[in-house]
Amino acid sequence: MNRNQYDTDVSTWSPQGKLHQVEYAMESKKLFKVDDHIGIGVAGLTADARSLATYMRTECLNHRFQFNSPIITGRLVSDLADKHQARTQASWKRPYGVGLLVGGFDRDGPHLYQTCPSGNLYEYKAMAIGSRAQSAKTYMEKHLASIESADLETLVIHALKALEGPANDKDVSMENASVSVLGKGQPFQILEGDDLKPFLDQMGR
Amino acid sequence: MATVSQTLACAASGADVSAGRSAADPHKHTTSPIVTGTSVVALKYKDGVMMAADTLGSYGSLSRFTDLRRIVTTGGYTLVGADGDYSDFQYVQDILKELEVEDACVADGITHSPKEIWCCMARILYHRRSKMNPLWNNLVIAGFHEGEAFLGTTDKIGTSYECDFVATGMGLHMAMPILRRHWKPNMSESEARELLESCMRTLFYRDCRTINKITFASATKKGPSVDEPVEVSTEWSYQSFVDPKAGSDTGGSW
Amino acid sequence: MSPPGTLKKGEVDLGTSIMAVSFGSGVIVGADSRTSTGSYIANRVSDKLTPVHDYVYCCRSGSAADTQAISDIVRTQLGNHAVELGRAPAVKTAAKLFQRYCYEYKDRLMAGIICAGFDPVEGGTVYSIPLGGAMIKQPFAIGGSGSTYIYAYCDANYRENMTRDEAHTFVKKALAHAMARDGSSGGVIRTAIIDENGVERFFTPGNELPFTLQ
Amino acid sequence: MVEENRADKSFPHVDGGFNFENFKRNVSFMNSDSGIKGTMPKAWKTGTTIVGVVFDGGVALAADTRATGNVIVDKNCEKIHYIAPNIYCCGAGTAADTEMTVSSISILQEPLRDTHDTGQISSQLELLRLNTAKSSRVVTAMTMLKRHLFNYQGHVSAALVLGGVDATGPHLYTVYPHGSTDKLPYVTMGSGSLAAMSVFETSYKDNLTEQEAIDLVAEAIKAGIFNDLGSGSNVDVCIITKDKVDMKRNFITPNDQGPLRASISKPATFGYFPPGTTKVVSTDIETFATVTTDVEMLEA
Amino acid sequence: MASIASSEGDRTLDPAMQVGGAGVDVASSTPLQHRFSPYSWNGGTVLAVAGKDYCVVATDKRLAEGYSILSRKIDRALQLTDKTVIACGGSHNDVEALYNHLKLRAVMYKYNHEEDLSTIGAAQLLSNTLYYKRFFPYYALAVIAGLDDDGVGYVAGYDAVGSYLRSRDGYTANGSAAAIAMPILDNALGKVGVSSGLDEKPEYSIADTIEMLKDIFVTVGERDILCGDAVDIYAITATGTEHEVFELKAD
Amino acid sequence: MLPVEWSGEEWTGLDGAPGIVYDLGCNIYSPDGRVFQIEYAAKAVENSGALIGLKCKDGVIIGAEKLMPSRLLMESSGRRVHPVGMHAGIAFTGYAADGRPVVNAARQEVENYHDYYGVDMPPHTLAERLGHYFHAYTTYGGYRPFGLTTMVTSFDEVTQEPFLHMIDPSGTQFRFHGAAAGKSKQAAKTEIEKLNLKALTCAEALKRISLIIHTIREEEKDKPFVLEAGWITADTDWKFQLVPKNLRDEAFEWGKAEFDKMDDDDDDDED
Repeated sequence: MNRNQYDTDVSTWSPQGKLHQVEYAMESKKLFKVDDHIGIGVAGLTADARSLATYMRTECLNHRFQFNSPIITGRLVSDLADKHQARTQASWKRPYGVGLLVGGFDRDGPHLYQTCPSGNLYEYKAMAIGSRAQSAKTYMEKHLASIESADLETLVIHALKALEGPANDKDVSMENASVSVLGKGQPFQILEGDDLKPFLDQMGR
Repeated sequence: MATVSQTLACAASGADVSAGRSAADPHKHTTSPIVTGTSVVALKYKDGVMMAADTLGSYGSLSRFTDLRRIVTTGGYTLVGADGDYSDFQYVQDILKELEVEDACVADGITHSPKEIWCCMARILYHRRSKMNPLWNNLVIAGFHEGEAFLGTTDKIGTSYECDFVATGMGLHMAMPILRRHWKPNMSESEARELLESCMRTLFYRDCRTINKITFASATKKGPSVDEPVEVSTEWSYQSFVDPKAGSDTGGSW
Repeated sequence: MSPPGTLKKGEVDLGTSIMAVSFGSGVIVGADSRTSTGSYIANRVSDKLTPVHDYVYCCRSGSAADTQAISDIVRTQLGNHAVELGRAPAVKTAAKLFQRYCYEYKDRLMAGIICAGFDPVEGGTVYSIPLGGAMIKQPFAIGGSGSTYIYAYCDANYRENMTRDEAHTFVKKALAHAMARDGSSGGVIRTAIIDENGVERFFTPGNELPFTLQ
Repeated sequence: MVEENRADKSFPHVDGGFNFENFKRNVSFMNSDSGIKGTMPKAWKTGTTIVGVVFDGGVALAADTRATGNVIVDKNCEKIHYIAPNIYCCGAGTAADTEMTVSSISILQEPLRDTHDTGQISSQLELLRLNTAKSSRVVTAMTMLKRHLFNYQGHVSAALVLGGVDATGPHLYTVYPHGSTDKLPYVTMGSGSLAAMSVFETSYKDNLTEQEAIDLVAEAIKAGIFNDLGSGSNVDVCIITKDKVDMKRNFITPNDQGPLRASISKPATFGYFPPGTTKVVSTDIETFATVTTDVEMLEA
Repeated sequence: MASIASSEGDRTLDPAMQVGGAGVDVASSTPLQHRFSPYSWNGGTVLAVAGKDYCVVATDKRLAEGYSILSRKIDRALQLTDKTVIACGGSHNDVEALYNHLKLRAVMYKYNHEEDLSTIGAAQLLSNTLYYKRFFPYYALAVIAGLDDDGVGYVAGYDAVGSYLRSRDGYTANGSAAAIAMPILDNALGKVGVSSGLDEKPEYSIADTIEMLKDIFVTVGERDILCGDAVDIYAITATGTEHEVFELKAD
Repeated sequence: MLPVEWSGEEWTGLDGAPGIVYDLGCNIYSPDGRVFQIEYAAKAVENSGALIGLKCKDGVIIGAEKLMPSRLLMESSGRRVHPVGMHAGIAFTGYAADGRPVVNAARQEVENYHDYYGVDMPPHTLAERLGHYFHAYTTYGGYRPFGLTTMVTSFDEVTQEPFLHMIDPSGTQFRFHGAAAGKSKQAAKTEIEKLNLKALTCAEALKRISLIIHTIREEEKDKPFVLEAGWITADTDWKFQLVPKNLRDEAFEWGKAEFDKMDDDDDDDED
């Protein structure tokens, strides 16, 4: 997309009515740390996502304060989905314009949840949301068996490949991708830029 | 009753415990225990944790209630024992029940670990002391979870710590020395039981607020359980106990 | 200073169940054996039955220090009195001496005493000298913090003209009940039977009491 | 009646005994809002665990060795006091009270002599022995102590373990500050008494041998040392049998700092005051007198 | 007899205050009764020394109450960030509550600023947190130790309501044995107010400082009954924080 | 969701034709006295998986058909059956996101009741309270009704039996021996009526429910679903329990096999 003329500062509207600087900033922030054992990826209105991320972080901190232990991801996302739902049942509210992928590692293992603006909540083995989600899902459905048994390194590569889609219609690069990981003994961490190099190398990108 | 989360939300914000408002309002709260239980003693051993307490509820010096259970199980892993005011302990039990029901309702197969319950109790007791409306108990929280024994305690002002063995109330003065002398890691069940009995016997000898009717409880990989009360053996037949003036005629009485 | 009628700080308390019963030919005195400071039992086998003469005992309740001092004084005076008298003093005399001190120093002492014994004139006799220093003759007397729990029991179970054994059982059972309910009483039961033949002492160990809480 | 009441107010009625007006005065000082509040001098306490046990043929006494004021004022004090050649006494409570109380009955010197009662106490044990040519009895010492303490109505804060062997055998007593006494086969006193008692209640048995008794009292003191902060440092033991007294000063030293210190390799300059640390401001030497020494040999 | 019985219930349940000897306090005659105090005095001694590129803070592990030892192995220090450690004596319930609050704030700070709270920032935060409860204070006698923005050792001591001062000479003490430890530190490290050899105080290495603090703890442990059992020692340098436990005597 | 939109001047149907405005909120009755919003909410339920509740000889069981639209979904995802107390559970079908607030409300009610009265909330009270809760959302213009039909089972300490209630989006609640909701509920009811509930145990009923669900979803039998269930029986000590996975799987397979058999028979008949 040609948007370069209009993206030098935050106060310039593009002809399409966009604030590119703001959008870039948002793009660079699709992954949020919520706690050492929970991270989220968002698709939709970033402002809503931030507000929900703050809510989740506060809940995590409160839980640590109360119980000195990590919150159970499933219980947190259930409350989160309730927040979504409450916005759909009263005429003076608008639904949250954001869907979240929530990854968490609990005492019973890893979990991946998706929340929707509707308040629906799902737990997945693998999932993608956002504008190019369908091709990623197609990829993941195809490689589900391998994903389910993958080690972390393979999993990262699967994630990157899923971003590209089954037809490899768009290359991922150090510039346009970031991956967050968490798990047993692995606090939430974002891999981006050079961190991704070994994986991209392995993929031959 | 405020829910656990409500109670703790206040504690987390720290907001309502700030100023002298609550501190300057002493007449509203009961700040002395009425029906009281005495020492709780607990220790870690090879298979988990073992705990003991007698069943007396004292009313001042009156031995009023003779079958109060001061050790309860909660969740899938945990024992909670309490000394001090029994009504406050019942309130604590309500809170524990609430946590239990919460876990059961979520039904994700996860229940609060002993350590979480200990931490939660410490927060609640600290929060209440900050409102100058304490729960007048020492709580001993013990459990066995994910292959590990846990033992922790908190007092009525929220002083909390983990330990290998613990004794509250008079037990702090009389059972702790025994435990410090004889406790060792990985004791067998019978050794642990014998050591606890020795503590409870000594407390029965020397604490005015005991009766010889003692509940033993344990938390192991099989889960927590509380036994029916039993009596411990006692010794009264030392020669000079039987005849205080044996071996001498002092002329006086002493 | 501590208000009168209460223990001074750190003072040792006989917090106690004591009892005396007269039967036809003598008296039985009994006591628990617990001495406490606060809720700590400083002595679990104390002897609260104190002889003041050959046929007269006192049972002590209240401050250990005060009652030991009083009984020492009374024993001394009674001894002197007996020498002067040339025969055993009357139980009433012993009780009177106790009353003298308990009454005169009522604002400084914490002593509740039962004085009981045998003399040829009155036979087995029981006097109660409660806090304040009154002196009241009774067929049987109970005292100490534990006694409040057994008034009804004793009223229901005391009979005149009990045999020696009946009276002994009565004393032990009553004390066991008091010890069961009173946190300041406990340990063993010490009893003594005083009659014209002298004093015979008995010991009921703490694990063989006729009643414990279940 | 009215007359009498007025008289009572003007002249506090004291009918014999001691006068504790100064005690009341001190309390009012402590509680008043004047400058003295809370500033009364603090007496040294002996914090203390003291114990005794009767064994076959004798008595074993033991004590810790910590004395505490605002800080630990003595790390190795002596709490087992001589009363008579066959009687010793361990003291707990206010250090001055225990020392003076014990010495006042044990030797001729009478630190507590005053108009009230030292006339009675002056017939001390030593004098008694001189008078009677008989060795002292434990019950005598006990009675003197309890009379003395009862007279002072608890204000003399001495809590004692008294033990000895006399013609009638071994005897062991506790004496409380208010003047009550207990005679028992095993006793403990002081702030560590509960810890020490827990040892006796779990390990005592009748007819102990001398060695068992020594081990038992040492263990009881150790329980005090390691569980009661008022007690600490070392274990003193005193064994009294019919014919002899064996005072085992520092029988156990479980808190030796040597190894701890040795494990530290502190810098050489630390803890060292170099000459000149205290600055010499000026120097002025004046000769007052000259002393000479002349040695003169005497002829043999 | 009734008064004998009734006098029972009113008296304190704390036997240590009653048993002959230590419990007998001649100077006081306040009636014994239950009175609720939200505070306890659990001891705790904290010493901290700052060097030109390091900081060492040490605190003992004994949790005491009255004459009793509740625990011989509690943690009194909070590692707030990689280069900031806080340690407090005082009422342990308040100390822990304070730590929990600070931990929460440090995490929130990192979310909002995407970097760790600096030592100087933490020092101010601690002060504000303490003062926030000015009229129901945290009974926490705090010391903060770390590296400042230039990587220089930073130590500061606090009172319970948030007054604090960065030590000019680079050492401070707080808590139970502070009064007897401070002169030792003055002698070893003090440059201000010592009459001679002002410029001759040696620069100790981090290793020497650790040993020195051990020695001071052994020393004050001989005179302060609340100080003992073991010491947690945290040595903070630019590369991170190292933790060591040093045993003390247990009496 | 709404079948109309605001054109700026007037309400129009989605097709641009003049719209009916009686169905925009709960605070508007249609001329023939209906509240369309409630009926629309009921529609949401009728489009969802089946829910079957049975009061059997030894307890109450509720089974649910949970559709699995994606291979990537975890089987445990989007549970339809929830405990709301030790002695009570609810299950719902319809607009799934609406389920959780109802579950939370039920839990709160149960907990508060126990806190206040010291005994478990009786079944009819729980059903009534939930009915009120549903109903409240049908009486304000600003809210929409819950798109749910909910079954409630809980144990009554007094009569010593578990109850089965069903609540529809209007808040109407009745007690049932057997109840069905969701897609093909009529067919399910017909099947339920064939059962002898007085003789049936919950364990057997679990299989029957499986069979009924397999039977009534013939049309879409290729769409994968999960059988979820919860029960209160003598065997669970009258506590509400989610039926363990192994039993559900077993029942699922049994139902499937029986259905295939019947299907084959039907085919045979046709031949």
